[in-house]
Amino acid sequence: MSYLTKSPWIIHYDASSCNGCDIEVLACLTPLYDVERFGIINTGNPKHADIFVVTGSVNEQNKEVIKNIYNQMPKPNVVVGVGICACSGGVFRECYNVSGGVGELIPVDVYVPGCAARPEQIIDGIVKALGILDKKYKDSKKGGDFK
Amino acid sequence: MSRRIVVPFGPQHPVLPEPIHLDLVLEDEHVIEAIPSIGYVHRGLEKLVEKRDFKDFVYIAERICGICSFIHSVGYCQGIENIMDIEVPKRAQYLRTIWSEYSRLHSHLLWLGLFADSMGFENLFMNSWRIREKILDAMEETTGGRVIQGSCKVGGVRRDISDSKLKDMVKDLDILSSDIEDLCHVFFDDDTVIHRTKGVGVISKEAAYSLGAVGPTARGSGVSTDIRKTGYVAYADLDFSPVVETGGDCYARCAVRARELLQSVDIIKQAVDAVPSGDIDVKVKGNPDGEYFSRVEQPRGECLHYIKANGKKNILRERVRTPTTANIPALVKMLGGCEMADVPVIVLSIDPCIGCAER
Amino acid sequence: MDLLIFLILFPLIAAILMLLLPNGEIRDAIVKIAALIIAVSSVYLFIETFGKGISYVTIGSETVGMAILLCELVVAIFIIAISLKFRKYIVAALAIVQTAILVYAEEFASVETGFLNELFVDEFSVIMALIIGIIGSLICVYSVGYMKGYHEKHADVKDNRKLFFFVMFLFLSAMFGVVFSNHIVWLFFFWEITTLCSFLLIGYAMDEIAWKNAFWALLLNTIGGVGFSGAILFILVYSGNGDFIYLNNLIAAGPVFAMIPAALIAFAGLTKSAQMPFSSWLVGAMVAPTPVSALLHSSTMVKAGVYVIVRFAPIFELSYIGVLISLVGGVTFLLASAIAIGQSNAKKVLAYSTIANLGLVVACAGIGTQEAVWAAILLIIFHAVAKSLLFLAVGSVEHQKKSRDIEDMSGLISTMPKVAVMMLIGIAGMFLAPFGMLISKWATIHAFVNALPPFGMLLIAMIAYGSGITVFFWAKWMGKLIEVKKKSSPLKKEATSPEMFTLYCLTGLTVITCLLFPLISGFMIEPYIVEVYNGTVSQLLSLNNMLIMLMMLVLILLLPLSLGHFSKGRTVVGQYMGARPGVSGVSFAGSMGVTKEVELSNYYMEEFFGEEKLSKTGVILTIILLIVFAAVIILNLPGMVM
Amino acid sequence: MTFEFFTNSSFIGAVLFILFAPLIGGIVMGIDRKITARMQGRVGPPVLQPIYDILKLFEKENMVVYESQNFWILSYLIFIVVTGVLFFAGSDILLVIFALTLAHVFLILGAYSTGSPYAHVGAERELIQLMAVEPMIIIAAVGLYQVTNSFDTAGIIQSTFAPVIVLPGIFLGMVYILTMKLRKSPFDLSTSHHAHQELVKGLTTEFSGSTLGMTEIAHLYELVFLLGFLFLFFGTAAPLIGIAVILIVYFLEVFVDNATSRVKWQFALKSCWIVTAVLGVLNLLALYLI
Amino acid sequence: MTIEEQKYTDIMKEDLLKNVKDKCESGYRLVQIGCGKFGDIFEINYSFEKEYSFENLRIKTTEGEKVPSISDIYWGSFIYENEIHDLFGVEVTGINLDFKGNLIRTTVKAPFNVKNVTKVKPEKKETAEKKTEDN
Amino acid sequence: MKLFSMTKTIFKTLGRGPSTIRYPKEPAKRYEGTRGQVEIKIEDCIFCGLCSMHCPSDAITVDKPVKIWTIDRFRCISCNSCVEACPKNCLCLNNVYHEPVLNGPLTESFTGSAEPAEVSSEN
Ligand code: SF4
Ligand code: SF4
Ligand code: SF4
Ligand code: SF4
Ligand code: SF4
Ligand code: SF4
Ligand code: SF4
Ligand code: SF4
Repeated sequence: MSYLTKSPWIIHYDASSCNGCDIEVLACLTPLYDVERFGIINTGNPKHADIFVVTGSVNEQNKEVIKNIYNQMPKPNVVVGVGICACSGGVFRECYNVSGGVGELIPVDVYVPGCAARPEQIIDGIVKALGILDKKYKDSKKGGDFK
Repeated sequence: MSRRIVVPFGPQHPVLPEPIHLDLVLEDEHVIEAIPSIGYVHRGLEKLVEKRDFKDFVYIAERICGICSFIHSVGYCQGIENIMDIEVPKRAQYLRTIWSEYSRLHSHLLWLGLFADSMGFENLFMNSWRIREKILDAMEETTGGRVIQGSCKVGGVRRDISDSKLKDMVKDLDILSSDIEDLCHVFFDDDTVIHRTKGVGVISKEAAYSLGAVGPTARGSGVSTDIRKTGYVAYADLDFSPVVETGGDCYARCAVRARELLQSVDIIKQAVDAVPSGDIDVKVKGNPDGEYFSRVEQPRGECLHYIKANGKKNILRERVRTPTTANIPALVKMLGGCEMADVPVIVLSIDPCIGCAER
Repeated sequence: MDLLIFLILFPLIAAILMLLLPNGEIRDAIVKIAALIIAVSSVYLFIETFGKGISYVTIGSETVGMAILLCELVVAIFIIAISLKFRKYIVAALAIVQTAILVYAEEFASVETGFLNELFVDEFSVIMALIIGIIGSLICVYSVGYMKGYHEKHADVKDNRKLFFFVMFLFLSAMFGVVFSNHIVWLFFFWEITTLCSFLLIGYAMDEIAWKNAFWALLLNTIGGVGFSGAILFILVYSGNGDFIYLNNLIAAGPVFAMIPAALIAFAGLTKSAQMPFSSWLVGAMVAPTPVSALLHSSTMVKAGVYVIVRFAPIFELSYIGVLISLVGGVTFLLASAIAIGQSNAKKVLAYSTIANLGLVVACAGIGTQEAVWAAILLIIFHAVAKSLLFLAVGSVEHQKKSRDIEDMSGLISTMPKVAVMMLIGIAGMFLAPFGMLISKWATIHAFVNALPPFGMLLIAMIAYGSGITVFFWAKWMGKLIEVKKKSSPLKKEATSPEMFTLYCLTGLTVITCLLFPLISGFMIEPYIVEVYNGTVSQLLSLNNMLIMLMMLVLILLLPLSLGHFSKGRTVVGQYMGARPGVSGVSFAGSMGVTKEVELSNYYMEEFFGEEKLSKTGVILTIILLIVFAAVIILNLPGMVM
Repeated sequence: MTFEFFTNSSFIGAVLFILFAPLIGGIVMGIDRKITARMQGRVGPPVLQPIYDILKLFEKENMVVYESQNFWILSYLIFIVVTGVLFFAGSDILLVIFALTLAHVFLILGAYSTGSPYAHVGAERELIQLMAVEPMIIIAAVGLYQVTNSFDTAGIIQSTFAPVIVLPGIFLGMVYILTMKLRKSPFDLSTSHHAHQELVKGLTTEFSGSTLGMTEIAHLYELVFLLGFLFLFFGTAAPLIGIAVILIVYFLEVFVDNATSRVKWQFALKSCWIVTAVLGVLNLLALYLI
Repeated sequence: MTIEEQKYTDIMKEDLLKNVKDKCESGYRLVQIGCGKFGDIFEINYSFEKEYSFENLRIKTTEGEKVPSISDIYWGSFIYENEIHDLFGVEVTGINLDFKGNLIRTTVKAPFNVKNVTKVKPEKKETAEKKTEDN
Repeated sequence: MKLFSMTKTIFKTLGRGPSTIRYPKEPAKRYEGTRGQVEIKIEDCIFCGLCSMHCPSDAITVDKPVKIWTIDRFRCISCNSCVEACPKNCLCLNNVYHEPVLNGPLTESFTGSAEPAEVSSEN
């Protein structure tokens, strides 16, 4: 186990979500769910983050924003898409301004379906992501991808 | 050489739950210019009416926003019901009122937390949200959803609340109100909070009115406007008056919301006392034909659903004018000449909800 | 010791040569040679006198004495004439008063002064001579490159480089005179020459603002001159014989007699070293070409001011007059530092920092204890080296960037890496451990804790606040230099070769003085103090601490090696811009469809550190202090007369 | 009394500091986070969380805007260690303070060197903080000298009676300053542990991976150093009381962190200076009356 | 069960400014400006309120015609006018804060001016296809 | 006007102990009425397609000829609309949320033969 799994810092971005999933992500940080138990901190800065939590779907305008955040995250990192919107575009999938789930833009490692996704579900999702994070770290060490 | 600092504030910024951006031009930390811009979460859902049956559109209406989700569905349904002349059963109207006020409680607590966070008061944030979870529990138990309630439909509501549950809810609220009072005390009295809110982002009564500010933003400046006073759903039967503060600053806007928490508790109690028995919905036949401006009071202020239909299954136009949209001009005015540290506080003080502002 | 005379006369000869030679290679070469000779001879002087303590030189010629008095009169007449021409009647009046006093004293005082031991040299003089000789002449070399560029860029300024170099060398000559004079009238004569030189240099551009500032400097300095001549008058009138007209005798006389003349001369020193309320002239002097500022600030002019105060420091030990002088220095230090925060003009920042640092020296000298004097001399040394480096570096940047604003130096490390690094070293020298000024500040605190309670504590408080403030304005400047928004390739030629040469030398000096500081302390300052205070010096800073300082310095010099390690295997990504779309470099898509660029300016906090408000406060405070000062002197007078 | 750097005891002090300060600092901070969480009605992270965080950072990719930023941060870390080493080896306390300032200037330069708007504002604010606390620290050093007649920490600590008895004002002033030094609310102006509502991450915005790890380690060293500084006010004359008081003070810091919102820099600067003047300078002057 | 009486006044575009000014002077606040496209006609509603009495002015315009901004009368109207411009492509002249089409940036220019802009078949996810359908 | 008005709340909170649900160590709290995911009793389904028609996010597809009922879990918003639309009451919404998955889309098909329902997850 690498220490990455003991101290995953997250960054959350609201692609075009309806707020429902956002506030549930935030709720995870608050006393009832308290993800700091797992060492999780909401850093708000891509350069410090290990996990990118995206809510909502991709649209033309935020495409670049999501990419910018993703590209500024040091490796290894994982992406968690929270909510149906992030999975597929959800109810808004057919809107003219929505191009679909986050997976169409950046590689998503864990999807958390639900509308709105429940905090417990989000915690599950992040825990799953930790496994992937660990794996990515080990792979990269073998491959020597980064320093 | 100028001494300007230009900071791209947002769209991704930890204090902004939703993306907006501001181009901050600072001198030291004094804001010289701050032009906000939105547009990151526009989905274009109003256009979905062309695709969806007017009855099914309510599911989309409630996903305009995950915070006052319920009130959006009320606004939409109410519009259709008015066009079609549907008489919604009284019990349904009362339940709508109760859920609306629960939404307000949840939304205001959420906001108080975010607001506290915006000035770096983490504990206050945590404690606000701790209390809010109790509200969400009640919501989930009665509607099946924590944030997207999905219990309003054209012609009434989809779930009933048993009378005993209603009583329990009131009991829980009583316990909660003492916690809420403790919390409000901090917002009202704490020196460091006052340091961050008093005199920050002042907007005068006249300015607030002429800029078309709504909700707590307007009421914080002394404009007594509260769409609940038009008496939609069951508000006509209940006794309350708009909460008004006169400071016009962030402190006043915060105070309005804090006091509204207690007001909502009171309204819920009145409604529970008065809720009649009977059906919770009526059957809806036919299609709407006509137009209507449906106005409801969301936690953030007046929200307007304009519906125009021509007797088809799909309505012609649904327009949502959300409170945040109406408050943006006031926000632009507030930001002029503040300090950089005030920017998050001021932005949050209108309780911006970009999701619904852009739809 | 002909060397002393040589050091005074040689620059004078060089100066006159300058007047004769036309612009061109030849003169440039001669400037360099003369500078070299001056520097070498000052070093030679150091070697000659090393470990010898104080020694005197007697000219013993009535004629020279008379000549000096005559020259003095010529200078006075020149000042009066030019003041009248420009209708600066107050200056003229003051000059007349001062001359009248002097003439009266010389001619009608009842004592025969005689001529004996007119010049002298001791460790302190040698230190000053080294500063003048090395730094002053380096600045002359720098001017060769700089002034060429200056005139290319300022077509409207009349090319008067002949006069310029004449005055520069004259200045050096006068400064040597000041530090070598034992005869106070001589001292005063050289003193007046420096006033005149600075007047000419400040007014070099000959436009309205230059004249205005030049006259302002002249006015404040003649006020000091009046004080100085008052001191001479006092000595001649009240001393039983002419002996006290000699510095060594006067100081040896102790506070009972020497207090009043010392106080009056110190007052003149306050004006010359630009202490509040007289500080404004030095700020105004910024209109002059940069080498002039460097010269005024680091090795000449203001140093003459503090030199005399430090000379008289033993007199002030534990006296109220001394405390008052200290307080003037302390207030100046605190407020001038604070004002520097609000400035973005690099030269102004440097000017205020000079004023502040001199304030510290004055504060130390006023306290007058052994440690305090030790600290004061250290301050003078380190300040001279680092400050001249900074001024000249700013000058070179100014030539490239066409601006002397610190904001325009943003990212200098990428466009002018060499100058930027030297500037960084200079700035570090001004406020960071283990560099020079910080050592002095440290010594100052050590000195003040033992000084005349409770004033020592008051001064400590001023230093405490002042040093916080100092950190702020220097560090933000450093930040500006290394803050690269977008990498760009460095300029091929950052400055002319004389300029670069000077900068390299001064950078080297900054580092070397820090490295050698234990030696400087042990072999130059301590012997002086032993001599003046007739005793052994207590261990000022333990050897241990000095060693630690040295180790820190070495560490800092070694750390840049790590850069090599860091240049490999890092992922390079742009700055965090709120994930704004449309980002390329530091520009981003702003509201309303406009592309904007990040701008980064420092904080100036003018609501707290506004120049006007603080200067006013400083002037009022120091004027009050000076009024008390005057009152104390007047109260002491009757006792003296009897 | 006088300090000899190369004697055994000071050498041991220095080595112990280098080896154990991060661990102790990490645990103190972990407990801090735990208590904070409890105050917020949460469970909170494991006590060793700060150490996990740091270890994690060294597993991450090092992302930089310019390579030179790492140089400044390395210097920052080294000089924070030097500060602590000098302190625990019993060196001149003014020297310690200057080394601390130097270290912070390196940190600030690191932030500046990235040319990032958020780091820039963070750096400016950090400088303001530095300017705000500097007077108090110097005055504390002078106060300690006045009481113990020694500038060496080795000498101060052996004072025959606890300096706090005559330096109550200065001690309180130091406690006030400590909030700022620990970057705790209401003075977490330049950066903070969680997301910073104004500056994203302020000072540290552009640091990542091992660079950020180094700043965190430096933070731990500094924490231990600061607590050690407070201990000087008790010294060997009252060590147990000293430790007890420091624990209480630290708890109060956590409490204050939780009970206040962030203030603006104007207030931070003014209040620090006023506190310094009222508690520090007056205390110094009062020493003469005793 | 009408809660609020719906008052509409149809006015000519030319009279807009005058009518709005009247509203402003008699103490109304601007609630919203909303547009809808019905057939080829753009219907723009200007909603006002005074003491809970809710009234509308309505103008009609067609493609290519310009509509004057009321931002000189109601400063805050820019937000609605920009929105109408961005979503419907109606040109509003003289807005005080003109975002020039950058308030709500959409993939499809003026989406509400285009029929059937949404994807008909949900299976088709590719943006490319979506765009072809848009036309 | 006072400092530390938070004191009471802080000490109350300290005294009360953390309100955290230690999920996943403790089970998640759920209510009976919580809207989770759609379940189908495929045996009862007549493949009329009403559910599909009323689904606001087109999560359901019904293929009448081959009797396949498919739901895309990545689209379902748990709105209950289909349940209300179904004439045979063969749909219901349970109160369990779908667990996070590593990749999508996540469709489940049910075939209406007499055989046990076949569940498949295609990629
Ligand atoms: S999944 Fe649902 S709750 Fe979440 S953002 Fe999308 S619509 Fe909102
Ligand atoms: S105002 Fe905000 S909370 Fe209310 S419906 Fe709109 S987006 Fe949701
Ligand atoms: S603003 Fe809109 S998108 Fe955001 S939460 Fe509210 S309704 Fe949803
Ligand atoms: S640096 Fe400034 S003063 Fe000097 S020549 Fe250039 S522009 Fe002129
Ligand atoms: S200092 Fe700020 S960021 Fe750090 S734990 Fe406290 S509240 Fe959070
Ligand atoms: S259930 Fe209704 S809609 Fe479906 S096939 Fe039968 S009659 Fe038609
Ligand atoms: S619950 Fe709603 S979204 Fe899900 S399948 Fe049924 S109708 Fe569709
Ligand atoms: S509505 Fe019911 S019966 Fe009809 S297809 Fe759907 S699940 Fe089957």
